[in-house]
Amino acid sequence: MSGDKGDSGNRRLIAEFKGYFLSALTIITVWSLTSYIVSSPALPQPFEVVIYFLIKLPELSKHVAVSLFRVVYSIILALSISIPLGLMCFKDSADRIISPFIFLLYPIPHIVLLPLIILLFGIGDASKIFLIAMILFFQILVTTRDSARNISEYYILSLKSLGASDWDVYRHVVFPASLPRILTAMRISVGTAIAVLFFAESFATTTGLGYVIMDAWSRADYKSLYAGIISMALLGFSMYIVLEIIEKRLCRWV
Amino acid sequence: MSGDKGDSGNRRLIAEFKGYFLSALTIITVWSLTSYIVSSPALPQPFEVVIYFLIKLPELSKHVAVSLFRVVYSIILALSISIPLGLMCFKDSADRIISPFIFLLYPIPHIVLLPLIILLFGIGDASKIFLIAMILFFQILVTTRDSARNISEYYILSLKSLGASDWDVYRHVVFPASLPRILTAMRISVGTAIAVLFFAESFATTTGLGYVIMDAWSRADYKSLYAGIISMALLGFSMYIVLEIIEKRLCRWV
Amino acid sequence: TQEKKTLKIGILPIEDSLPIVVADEEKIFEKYGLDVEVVTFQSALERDSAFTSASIDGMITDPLDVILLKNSGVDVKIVSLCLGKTPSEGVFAVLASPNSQIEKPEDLAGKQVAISKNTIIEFVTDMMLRDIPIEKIEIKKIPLRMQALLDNKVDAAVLPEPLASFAESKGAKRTISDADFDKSISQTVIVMKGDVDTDTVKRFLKAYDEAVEQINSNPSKYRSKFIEIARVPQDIAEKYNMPLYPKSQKFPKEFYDRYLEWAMEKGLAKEVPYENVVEWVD
Amino acid sequence: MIEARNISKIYENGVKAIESISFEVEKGEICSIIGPSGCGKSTLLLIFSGLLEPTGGEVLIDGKIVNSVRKDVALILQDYGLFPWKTVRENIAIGLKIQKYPKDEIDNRVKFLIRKLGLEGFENSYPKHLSGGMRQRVAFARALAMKPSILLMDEPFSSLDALSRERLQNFLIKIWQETSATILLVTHNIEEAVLLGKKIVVLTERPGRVKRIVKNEGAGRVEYRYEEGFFEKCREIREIVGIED
Amino acid sequence: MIEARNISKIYENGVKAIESISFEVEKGEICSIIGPSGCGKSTLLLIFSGLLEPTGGEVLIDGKIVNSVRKDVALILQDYGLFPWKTVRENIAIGLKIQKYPKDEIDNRVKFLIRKLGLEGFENSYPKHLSGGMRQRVAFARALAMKPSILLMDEPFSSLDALSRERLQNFLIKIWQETSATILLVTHNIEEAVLLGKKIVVLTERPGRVKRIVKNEGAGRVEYRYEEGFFEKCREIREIVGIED
Ligand SMILES: Nc1ncnc2c1ncn2[C@@H]1O[C@H](COP(=O)(O)OP(=O)(O)OP(=O)(O)O)[C@@H](O)[C@H]1O
Ligand SMILES: Nc1ncnc2c1ncn2[C@@H]1O[C@H](COP(=O)(O)OP(=O)(O)OP(=O)(O)O)[C@@H](O)[C@H]1O
Ligand SMILES: O=C([O-])O
Ligand SMILES: [Mg+2]
Ligand SMILES: [Mg+2]
Repeated sequence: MSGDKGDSGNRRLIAEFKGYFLSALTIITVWSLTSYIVSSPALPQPFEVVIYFLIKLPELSKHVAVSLFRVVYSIILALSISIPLGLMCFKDSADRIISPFIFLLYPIPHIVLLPLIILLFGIGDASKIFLIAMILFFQILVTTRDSARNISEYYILSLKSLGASDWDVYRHVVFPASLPRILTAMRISVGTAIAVLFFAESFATTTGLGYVIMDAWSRADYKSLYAGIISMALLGFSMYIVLEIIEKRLCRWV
Repeated sequence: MSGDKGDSGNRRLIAEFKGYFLSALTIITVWSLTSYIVSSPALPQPFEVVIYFLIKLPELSKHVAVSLFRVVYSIILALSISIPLGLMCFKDSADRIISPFIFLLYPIPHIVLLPLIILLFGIGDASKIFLIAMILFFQILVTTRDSARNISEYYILSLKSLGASDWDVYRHVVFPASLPRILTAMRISVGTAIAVLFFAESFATTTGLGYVIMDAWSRADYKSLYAGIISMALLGFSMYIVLEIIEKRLCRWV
Repeated sequence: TQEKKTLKIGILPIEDSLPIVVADEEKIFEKYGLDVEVVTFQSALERDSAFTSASIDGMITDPLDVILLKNSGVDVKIVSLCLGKTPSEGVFAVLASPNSQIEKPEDLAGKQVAISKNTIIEFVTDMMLRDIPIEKIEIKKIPLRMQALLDNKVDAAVLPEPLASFAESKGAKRTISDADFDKSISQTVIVMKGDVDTDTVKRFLKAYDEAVEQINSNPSKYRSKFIEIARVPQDIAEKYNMPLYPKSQKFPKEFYDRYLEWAMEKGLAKEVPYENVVEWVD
Repeated sequence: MIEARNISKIYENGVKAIESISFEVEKGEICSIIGPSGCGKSTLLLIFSGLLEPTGGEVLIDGKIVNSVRKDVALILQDYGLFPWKTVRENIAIGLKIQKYPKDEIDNRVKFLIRKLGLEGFENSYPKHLSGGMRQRVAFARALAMKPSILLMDEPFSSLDALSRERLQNFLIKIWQETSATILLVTHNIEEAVLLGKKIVVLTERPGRVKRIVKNEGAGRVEYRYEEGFFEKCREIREIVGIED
Repeated sequence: MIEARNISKIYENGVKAIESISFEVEKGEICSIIGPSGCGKSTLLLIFSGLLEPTGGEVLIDGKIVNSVRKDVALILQDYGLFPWKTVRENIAIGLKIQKYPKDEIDNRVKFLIRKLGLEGFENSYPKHLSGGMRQRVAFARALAMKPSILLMDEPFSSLDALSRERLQNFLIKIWQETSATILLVTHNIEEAVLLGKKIVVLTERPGRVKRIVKNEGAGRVEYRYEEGFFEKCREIREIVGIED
């Protein structure tokens, strides 16, 4: 019964590492070749970018920290509202109220509501975080709701037979059963949050990776642009790794 | 055994319709009140917008058609590559190759690659569709992969015991078991596609709702802006309804 | 003696913004009893949104933008001309792509020219290429427009400085710029919300003028700031010329009317009388 | 006392599962229910538990109409009803946790049942790593942990080998003797029905109706399985359900 | 001929399920496997089917080492292994479809089995709308549809009432007599093991080892269940597994 996963675990880790190494290599090779072929300032050679990135690292890391704060804050905000709301949809009565709102409001391009958000929240960090959180909110809500709607009646019956209240059903069935899909939603939302950072960090700020990239772009400073993109990718990548660890912890039963 | 769902089906339809009606009413009321309170040109009264929308309907519908074409095309393109790729990840050997690429490439803000896309695809519809498709591609890939990784070993064993080839496993287990999550991904992607339309339709075109909204925004023509937003919401809403119908068809077993 | 007034001023990273940044950093605004917060935006869209929602009190923009804002009900007034009184202060140029055969404006006939419609860019283009029939290609984002130009995806593009010079350094061919004309075509203006009182505006412009004086009297001191503010690409930073900043002054009606006429012709705005928009406190 | 009054159930897809079933179970009695596969036994038990609404008739417990789950009733589902995301220990404890028993009490009961049902060493395993019989024992443990005064069991020992099955039958008898719970047992095993049920309700083919109710006074004692009366009763039931000996 | 040579299985989580199990099954023979819950019977069957790799030893079928699924082998999983997204008809037909049988042939076989197993009227139902026993019958039908020359069955009748169970046992005997398939049957029902298995392999507690292999020449005939030899054999097995009569 004692876990002797140590060895096979190690082997898996090495295989995974190899995978990342090889794919990073592939990406860099393809990049380098494309750059060589198109030979346009819009696509510098990877080594140039990496060197530039390393030189600018101290400065970039400050922007990374700011963006990280904004993204994490937004994700937490979005999660803390959308997950309960989405899970509630497991009940027909709640779904009949919530889901028309989703259907009507989700397909609006929320980025366009920026004037409105500025109107309501000003131009500080609040409106940046709200903008990102709002977009994530809908994405996570849609996923969580879909997953709550798909929960097998069977588990509900099983729990209810033990005298479970509605709250118990959420806690012991709806939430854990939805968890794998919620984690997928969070993975998606990392990508989206990073994409939305551009808008969010294109007004009233001179910090954050969104600003760095936009600024570099307008200055046609492509090395700096790609250094910013690499920073963003690394930021997203580390958030991904964190999610992976959380998933391994929470979904051992899968 | 004969289905006598007709009556209860009708009742459900009426309840659903009521839900949409009431939530639309709520949205309009909140909008109207907010508009009244903030009293800024950035948020006109809904009735003004609706009237404007109705007047401009013939003109808007042309843009709707163009955007619809671009979005649908992109979604189909993205689906047709990302779903097979994601489902393949059900196999450890494939996942070890594909998933590092996802991890490294997904968190890049793909919108920033626009200059690169233009370099490769020009400024016509091809690059617009490629941009949208690329972003959707990753979102759907992440979801499909997660869902393929979560398929119970039990069903695989069951099918393999019947002498199933790998292809059979994909067709009869991995795909149908992932279908609910793929449909969720498609719902999400409708929203994302519409969001990305802005970028896509902000270059080399004067058609499409993205252009309409961007143009209205840059002219500070808020009534026109909101009329564009309403058109987009309606576009997204109808795509949603279509997905809902597809889901009802394909996932009767849930 | 006077209570401190707070003002939020929105700027873009363009050369027009330098005096305001200098006034802020050299604490000139404080000297005039103003507590000014300078807010940087990356695009005119977001800046205008902030202005519309009263998140900022003033900004530097172009007169066409003011007409459009006023037309949609935003309470805005032009308190001073910024750059553009003389043609030499012009910042827009029509550039042909590196591979094209276009040399002079006449060659543009029937060619694709990337612009941003319904904005100052289109206005300037119309003014510069009055009788030359071109095919206008809409590319809103400036960096993208330049990219499309350099990648030969369009025949020509209209760009503002310093990107115009940058594009030129990368092989694009300058066919015409507004600096080539004998009358100034484009201007920028300083605008305030309608409810900013005249005393505050006066003090703001005084501070602005003092900053202008400092810059003009010692341009080398402010050069690096200028390069940073105007986002001058590194490759051309050394050679790029700093403008001679004019002091604040009333925005002339002759300029204004051209914008209004153009906007009305295009159906972008109804009559917005000069008197309702332009103010001069002196 | 549990009373079924004329209960019928037609499912949404039109399947008529049971039709006007009426019978009574005395307080502290064990009642076995047998009938052909698909005749509606599980449906009946769900209705008794208050989890499923009958389309006709009603169930009364101590004179009160059942229309929701009662705290004093525990149900063992035919497919065990374990949660894949909970370990053996958590699956057994979940009912107690829901009813907010103190932690100590929960730990004690769970530990006791894990030992009694031979699940030691698997406390932290997830259901997918258990054998069929082990899952069934976990489900049994979960219901017993609640110390219910009414126990509804849907083929609780069907996946167990003969020896384990006898042990658990004996264990159930002991518990019943100690607590005198009222027990409704759905089983397809005639010996089991006879060993345990003081009353044996035999149902017809679908739609299930009551075919016969057989009194079986000797039931509910461990020794019964070796007595002549037991074999005779088995033969009687076998005849009723239509198996020639 | 099927040959198990010293097979052992230790699961990834460290559970030792079975330990050096060796025995043989002749071509056309029915072999019953019984043993306590959790002793590794299902594990053993999975290894025989080629779906699970043993950590030690090997399985040979007709002299060839089994390391993947064979077309001539059908397996009935203990939990039925039905696909929730397929109807009864589709679930039964899936094996044939995979092996690319002509549509007519598939239709005929499926129709025949649906009738034989009493599933008429549920052709288009999804598994979640079936009773436990009905699901089990669907799984049985799916395996039989393949007309396999080797049939591995993991407690295929455990959820069936006595009457249905007897019917299906008889049906299985008939099929065996007609096709003389080799059958490995895991069951916890001693009577079933004796009725069907010409050879009865009794396993120990986990980790499962071979405790005894009992010859049972009378098996495989419908009439056997009424003969004295049957009852004696049952008693013998009961003694071996440790149940006093
Ligand atoms: N996938 C698995 N991973 C880890 N352990 C497992 C797995 N499957 C089974 N086991 C363990 O292996 C042992 C044998 O299980 P198996 O299912 O083979 O027993 P069995 O004889 O079929 O029992 P039953 O009669 O209860 O069905 C059990 O202790 C079980 O917990
Ligand atoms: N959720 C459901 N929806 C529709 N029909 C159902 C549902 N559950 C059961 N049925 C049908 O109701 C009938 C009775 O099912 P039930 O599960 O009560 O039978 P059972 O007596 O428990 O059978 P078994 O002994 O095989 O478990 C069956 O025909 C089944 O197909
Ligand atoms: O929603 C996105 O912009 O990705
Ligand atoms: Mg049942
Ligand atoms: Mg088993």
